[in-house]
Amino acid sequence: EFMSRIRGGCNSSTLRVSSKRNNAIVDKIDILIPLDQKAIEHLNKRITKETIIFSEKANFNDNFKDKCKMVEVAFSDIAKEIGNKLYSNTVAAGLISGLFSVDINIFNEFVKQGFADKLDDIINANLEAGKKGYEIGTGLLKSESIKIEVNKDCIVQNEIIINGTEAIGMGCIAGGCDFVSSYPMSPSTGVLIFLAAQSEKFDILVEQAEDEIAAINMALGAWYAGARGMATTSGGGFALMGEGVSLSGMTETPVVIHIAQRPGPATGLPTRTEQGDLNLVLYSGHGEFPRIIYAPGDLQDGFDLAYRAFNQADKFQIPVFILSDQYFVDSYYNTPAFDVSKLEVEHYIVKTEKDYKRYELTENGLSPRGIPGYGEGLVAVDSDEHDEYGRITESMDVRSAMSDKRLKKLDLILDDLLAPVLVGPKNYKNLIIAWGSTLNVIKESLDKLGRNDTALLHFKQVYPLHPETINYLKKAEHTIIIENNATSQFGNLIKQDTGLEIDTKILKYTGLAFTVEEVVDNLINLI
Amino acid sequence: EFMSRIRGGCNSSTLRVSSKRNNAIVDKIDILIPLDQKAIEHLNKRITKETIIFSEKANFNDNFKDKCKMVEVAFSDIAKEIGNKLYSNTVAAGLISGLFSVDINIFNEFVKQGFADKLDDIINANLEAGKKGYEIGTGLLKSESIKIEVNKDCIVQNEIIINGTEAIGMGCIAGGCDFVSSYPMSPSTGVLIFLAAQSEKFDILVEQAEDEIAAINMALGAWYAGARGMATTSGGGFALMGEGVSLSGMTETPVVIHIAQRPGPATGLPTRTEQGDLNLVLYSGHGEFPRIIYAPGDLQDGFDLAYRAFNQADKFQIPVFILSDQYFVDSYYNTPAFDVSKLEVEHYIVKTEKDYKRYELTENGLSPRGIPGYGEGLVAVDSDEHDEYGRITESMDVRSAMSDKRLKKLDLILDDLLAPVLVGPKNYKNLIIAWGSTLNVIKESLDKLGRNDTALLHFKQVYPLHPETINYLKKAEHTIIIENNATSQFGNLIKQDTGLEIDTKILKYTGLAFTVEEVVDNLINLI
Amino acid sequence: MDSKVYDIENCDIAWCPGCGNFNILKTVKMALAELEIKPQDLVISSGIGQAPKTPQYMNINYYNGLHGRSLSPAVAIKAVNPELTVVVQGGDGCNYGEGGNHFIHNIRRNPNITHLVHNNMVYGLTKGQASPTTQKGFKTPVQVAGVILEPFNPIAVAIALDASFVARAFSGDTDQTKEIIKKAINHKGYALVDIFQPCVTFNKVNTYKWFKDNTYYLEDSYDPADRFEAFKKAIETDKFPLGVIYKSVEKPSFEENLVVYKNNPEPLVFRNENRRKKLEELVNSKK
Amino acid sequence: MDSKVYDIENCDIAWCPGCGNFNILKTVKMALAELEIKPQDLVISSGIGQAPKTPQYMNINYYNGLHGRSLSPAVAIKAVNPELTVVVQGGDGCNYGEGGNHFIHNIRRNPNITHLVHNNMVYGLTKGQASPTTQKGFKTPVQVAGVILEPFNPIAVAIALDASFVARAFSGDTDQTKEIIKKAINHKGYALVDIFQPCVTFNKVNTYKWFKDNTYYLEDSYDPADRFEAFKKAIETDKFPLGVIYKSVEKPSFEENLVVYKNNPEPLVFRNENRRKKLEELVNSKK
Ligand SMILES: Cc1ncc(C[n+]2csc(CCOP(=O)(O)OP(=O)(O)O)c2C)c(N)n1
Ligand SMILES: Cc1ncc(C[n+]2csc(CCOP(=O)(O)OP(=O)(O)O)c2C)c(N)n1
Ligand code: SF4
Ligand code: SF4
Ligand SMILES: [Mg+2]
Ligand SMILES: [Mg+2]
Repeated sequence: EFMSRIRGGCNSSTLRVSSKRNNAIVDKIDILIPLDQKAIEHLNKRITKETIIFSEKANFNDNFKDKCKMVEVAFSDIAKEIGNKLYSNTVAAGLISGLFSVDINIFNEFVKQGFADKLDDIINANLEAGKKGYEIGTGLLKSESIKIEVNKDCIVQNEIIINGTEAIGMGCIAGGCDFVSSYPMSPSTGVLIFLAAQSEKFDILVEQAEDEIAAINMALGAWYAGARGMATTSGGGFALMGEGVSLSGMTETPVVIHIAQRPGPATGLPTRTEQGDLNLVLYSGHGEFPRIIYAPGDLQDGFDLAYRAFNQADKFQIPVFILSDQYFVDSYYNTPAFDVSKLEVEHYIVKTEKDYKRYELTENGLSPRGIPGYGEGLVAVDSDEHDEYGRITESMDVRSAMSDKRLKKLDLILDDLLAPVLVGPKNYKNLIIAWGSTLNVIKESLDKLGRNDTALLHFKQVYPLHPETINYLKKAEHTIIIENNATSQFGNLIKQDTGLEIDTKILKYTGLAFTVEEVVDNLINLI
Repeated sequence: EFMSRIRGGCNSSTLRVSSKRNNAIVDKIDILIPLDQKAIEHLNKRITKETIIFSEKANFNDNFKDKCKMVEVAFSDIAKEIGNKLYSNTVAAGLISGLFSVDINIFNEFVKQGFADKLDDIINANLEAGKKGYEIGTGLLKSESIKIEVNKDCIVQNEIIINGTEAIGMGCIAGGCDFVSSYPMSPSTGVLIFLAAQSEKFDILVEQAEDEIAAINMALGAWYAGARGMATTSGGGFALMGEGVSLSGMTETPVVIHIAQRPGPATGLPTRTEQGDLNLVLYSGHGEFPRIIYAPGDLQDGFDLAYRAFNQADKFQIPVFILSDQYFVDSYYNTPAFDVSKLEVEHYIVKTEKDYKRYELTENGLSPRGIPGYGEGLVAVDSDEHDEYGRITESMDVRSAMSDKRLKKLDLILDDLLAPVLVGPKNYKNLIIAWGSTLNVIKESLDKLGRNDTALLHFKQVYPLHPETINYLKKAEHTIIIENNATSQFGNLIKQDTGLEIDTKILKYTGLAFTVEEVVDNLINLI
Repeated sequence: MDSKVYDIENCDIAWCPGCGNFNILKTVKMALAELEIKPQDLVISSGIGQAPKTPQYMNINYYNGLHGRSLSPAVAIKAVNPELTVVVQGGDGCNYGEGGNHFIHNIRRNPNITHLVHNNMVYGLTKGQASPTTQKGFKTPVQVAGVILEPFNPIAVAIALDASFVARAFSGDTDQTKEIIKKAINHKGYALVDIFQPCVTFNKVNTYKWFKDNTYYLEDSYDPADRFEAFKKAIETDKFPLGVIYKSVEKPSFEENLVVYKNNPEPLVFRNENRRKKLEELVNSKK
Repeated sequence: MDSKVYDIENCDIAWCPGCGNFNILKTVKMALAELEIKPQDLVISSGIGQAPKTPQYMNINYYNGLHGRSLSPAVAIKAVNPELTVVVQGGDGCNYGEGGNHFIHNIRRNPNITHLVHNNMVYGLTKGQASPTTQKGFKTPVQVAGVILEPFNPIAVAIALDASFVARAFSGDTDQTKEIIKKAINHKGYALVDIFQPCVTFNKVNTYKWFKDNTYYLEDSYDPADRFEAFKKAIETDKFPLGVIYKSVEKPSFEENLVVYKNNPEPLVFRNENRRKKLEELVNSKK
């Protein structure tokens, strides 16, 4: 959680440590280290009797005296001693590592990496600061004034710790992405930055566009010429890309777009989260043409779906969307290292023959896609209604045929869907429905609830909807949808598809993600 | 019907004359005057045994010899005699007027008006040409080689003949529109041109924007400062306005947008018709906020809804859309003169007090709207989430309150809907559902069918849907929707709202409007 | 007038300590106060970025719209109510990047508004990517190998389009910047002031010192009416000239050119003529 | 090469008889043929309007995209496959109006493409509204009282942004226009050719005769390397100069500046390296 400003403001980071795989966000704070005076007040609602606050005197808030446990640590003084008050962050990090008995070498490596671009002096001072904090942590443990129970797990050593941005970025690389044109916009810029950092290693052309319209039109040009382009943006930027999306639909030029949602309308809350742009993505672009929308639930999904997006875009010659959100892209946790051994960049481009027709009418609607300069043919694409050669036409018969051809691809797409994932008992009475980034929070909530009559149906492909959806819903006595928006956009899509109204809607649109406690509290009253 | 080119190409105009009020388009041609060689071939499918073709030899097509009745008229020769081959159009117009016994004075007036910006010589030559044609027409009538039965109707003398563009344009004027910023795009430019022509008389500021993004942002600025602004565009241009629509939603600045649909995706068929952008308009803009969408069925609707759009936008402080299409805006026919005597420009702007809060939280979500320079208050609007004063905020509580406030306006809107109109028997078994420009064609088709078990439910407000919709549908044994698109966008909206799937869908997406015969043929097989 | 009338109590300013925007905020308030412009008679239109937050910290009317779109509403506001003083404020990205098309076309319109661009040669709010004015070679997390695009030259472009008033200032110099802004507001027609503004967090190259070292004030003898000289000045890059660089021959503003004001000076928004009769005539003319 | 290789059989051309576009079509074909550019190696990117239909009437690869957006795909096409010859073709509205932002920012990029703008000073396809280059006072059904905006000066703006090649031609003169287009295509870097083109249907002011009377060719002695002289020429309006008006000092093209081509000239689209190993390394680096 952070505010839309560069320095200052009241920001907090939440770190969860657990011996089980828990990747969700919780309300309750176990350990709090306030680094300024406003912090405690700001987090007020998340402090319980069990919370331990490590704080220097100045940052403690007397109103909380009896509401939690307070341990004084003179972070600033220790830091100043080493040379600069700014090091107090590192003291705090050391303290936590000590408390959790993190190997001191691992911790030191971490510090070195974090300050890699700084002067040696600064690195050493930070190492020193970390050490001081670490010692306090281990000291507290030894004195048994604090007990912390986390089992170390060897598997985790083989896991990676990344955030959603990195998962998607690596998926793009796996999918053969070699062209990115985007205009910066929180919280989507991370993917652009990630790919820029990898651009030399992987031969990726990264270009910051002058606006989002240029971004999508460049990405389309890149695909036309044979590259695999993408754009990353957020709702407001994407709202400018609609005409380009429509062009992709008409010219059957593939394109991949990542949209990291944030609360709207308009500028809204630039650094917070929401699932409010599903409808926008679903219906962007004028006219009628098929599309695919993926919404990753966890890091593995982020990787898999970004990878898949490029292959599917190329295969069906359509726009494919990866719909994430601020909570997803900015949340770090550990996950098994991605297995890249079986991933293929599927090639669909054909070498053209002399009389090549870009829009040849075929049985299934797909015309082999050529690119300029590869083969003897000529590749003409047209934003106007066109004939098989890609030439402008006003013939009604050709229009109908081409319209049918484009829409027919939906049948192929329907044969190649990712099914929603059922988590929990097959013989559920209550069915929770969710999509995208709420996966982990809801999973953990159900674990907490421990009910054997309640399951979660999670969608990572939100469009087109899987035909089994209706059967899953019909089996339930009570259907409940959980969405991070105010109008239940996915619930409406389900109703449009299945005709079934979901019984109960749990909606949150404060700008923050759901927490486990919230979901549990909500569900307890319902099931 | 005309092609997307400036001169040449194969274009045809259809003129219907009838003693009943028939405003629809029919396939069957009664009288055809081909003015070039390709015309007959082009209209092939619409020629029947009863068709009479008036043509000079050169333009006649021998293949049609036995398929229709042919009368030779040497249009070009007559025209050349008068001075220029170009006058043959006017000869043809005269011929038709003669055939239908139009008063020669009315005809001459018409010619004079049509060529008002031309030299006197040209006007006189055209009058002469018209006269020649007229004489041929009356001659044919007298010789009784042709019989035409149309009763003249005095009421019609008090009617106006206009097209959809003019109806909407006059409605905008009635609604107090005093600012138009738009970027030209067929078929929406007509409204811009109409208002430009009236700008001096009605004090309307008309500005051609550099692009559609400027257009909507200018219109929003105009409303903010107290004017009543609009933009007119088509699907592709509107696809660029999404971010602005979202801004309207967030800042609660009213705006009116006219979208004249044409077939997409992308450039599509610029001069043809379709109802393919309902979804786009319904979901344009990121984030969640209320809106209204009107879709005129006939000229009276065009006038009424454009008028109403401005008042409703101002009242609810939201974007209001008028969704027409090429067929609607370009079709001329006669209709009773609009009654302007009871129309009010409803004023909602308040004079501000010292501590004015633009986003004051009120019970119903509406905050009195002030404008800068009118009163002692200050008017601050913000695209970020904001507090009551319009200042940027990141408070979750304020966010929720403001989100609720904006969405709450939907309840007020729901209390102020235009009900769908039922045409035909109340005790229907078959219910045809339609929206927007298909009204007249379907009405006439039902007349033709003369079934007392079949009614039409026509929507001129397509969003939000009227709550009675579900009851209308439930009463029917068989529901049939007719839409000028490929995916039944309105049918999907109805399903999303009511959960009811419409039984049968009649869809057309060739770029042309439905004709009466088509609708009749389709229905005959179904009911 | 005391510039305090523009102050807001308990104003929570989100800029980094040391940011050049603070001084621009102060300077703008001073300029407005010296020109005796009442808060009620002023509208500032801004976009999104660090610079566009400026009006949020002032006690005035404002229209804080979309990133890149601050000029379009401003022109419309001025056009429908010419009695208002209308200022546009924002960053280099907002005005020359996303909003570049409105920049070039509104110069052509010549609306009577003042355009203040806080030019920090970087995207501040989105954390340090290149902006159109970023100098070549500048490295960022997106431009990892350094910027390869030619920097956008707003002064030269404005002169190429014969903008009616073109100036450049430096946020570090309150007095002169204030005078330039006053001239811009007093100027009838479109007035651009590109204000160099250090971003202490994301631009470690173009710092206060750098701007001091790389700018100079035009001499008093300099004649801004000479378009060629102005163009020469505009493309100087060893040191950037500060001051009023170009003033075109006097020409009517957009609003003055509008038909709606040809015979009637009353702002469009305050006119209240009942249209019924004329509309009835119009309808009947279609019989 | 015979320019017939670019011809299409039974080509149904939608332009009005007498339109200046016919001659541009012919001239472009001739220029391409003289440069021996194979249809397969050429891509023309265009937008929407009368002018952008040109590639539809040629036997080549083309990308006929959106109104105003022809530059963006062109730059990307050239960047991912520099072996292609890439030309952008369209109207004054498409390129300077709707597409104005891409115009100014792609000049900054300096991609090695040729930009041909058919400048008829009007919106042809949408039937005669003002375009950015329409002269003042020109009446249209939208600009009922005549155009009040200053005409957009693409030549001056391009020079202000130090475009690497800036020229103007007149469609009525096949020979010279052909030579200018050849130079533009041969030029390494961004090359603008603004081509005056009479629209016989909607522009009754700027006719063939008008363009003849109001233009002149730059003398052989004229040195396009002098930026100030070029700017002077650019803002002349009594008569418009034709020819190559400006050439900047030589500079690397966008593609040459790209990191992906620093050590490897092979077009991006033909590279086929398997990324698995490197990707595995990247994944494991996150442990
Ligand atoms: C349509 C859109 N695209 C992108 C953004 C994200 N964005 C916000 S501010 C900004 C750039 C800020 O740079 P600048 O305009 O120079 O202002 P500064 O912060 O440097 O003052 C961007 C890209 C946005 N809000 N809207
Ligand atoms: C986004 C969008 N806006 C508007 C249009 C409508 N439109 C098509 S061509 C054109 C202008 C044509 O003028 P110009 O570019 O000068 O080309 P010309 O026809 O004169 O050659 C316009 C406005 C469009 N196709 N797309
Ligand atoms: S990031 Fe830069 S521009 Fe933004 S507030 Fe900080 S110093 Fe100022
Ligand atoms: S309208 Fe003008 S530009 Fe278009 S084809 Fe006709 S003459 Fe040419
Ligand atoms: Mg900036
Ligand atoms: Mg043009």
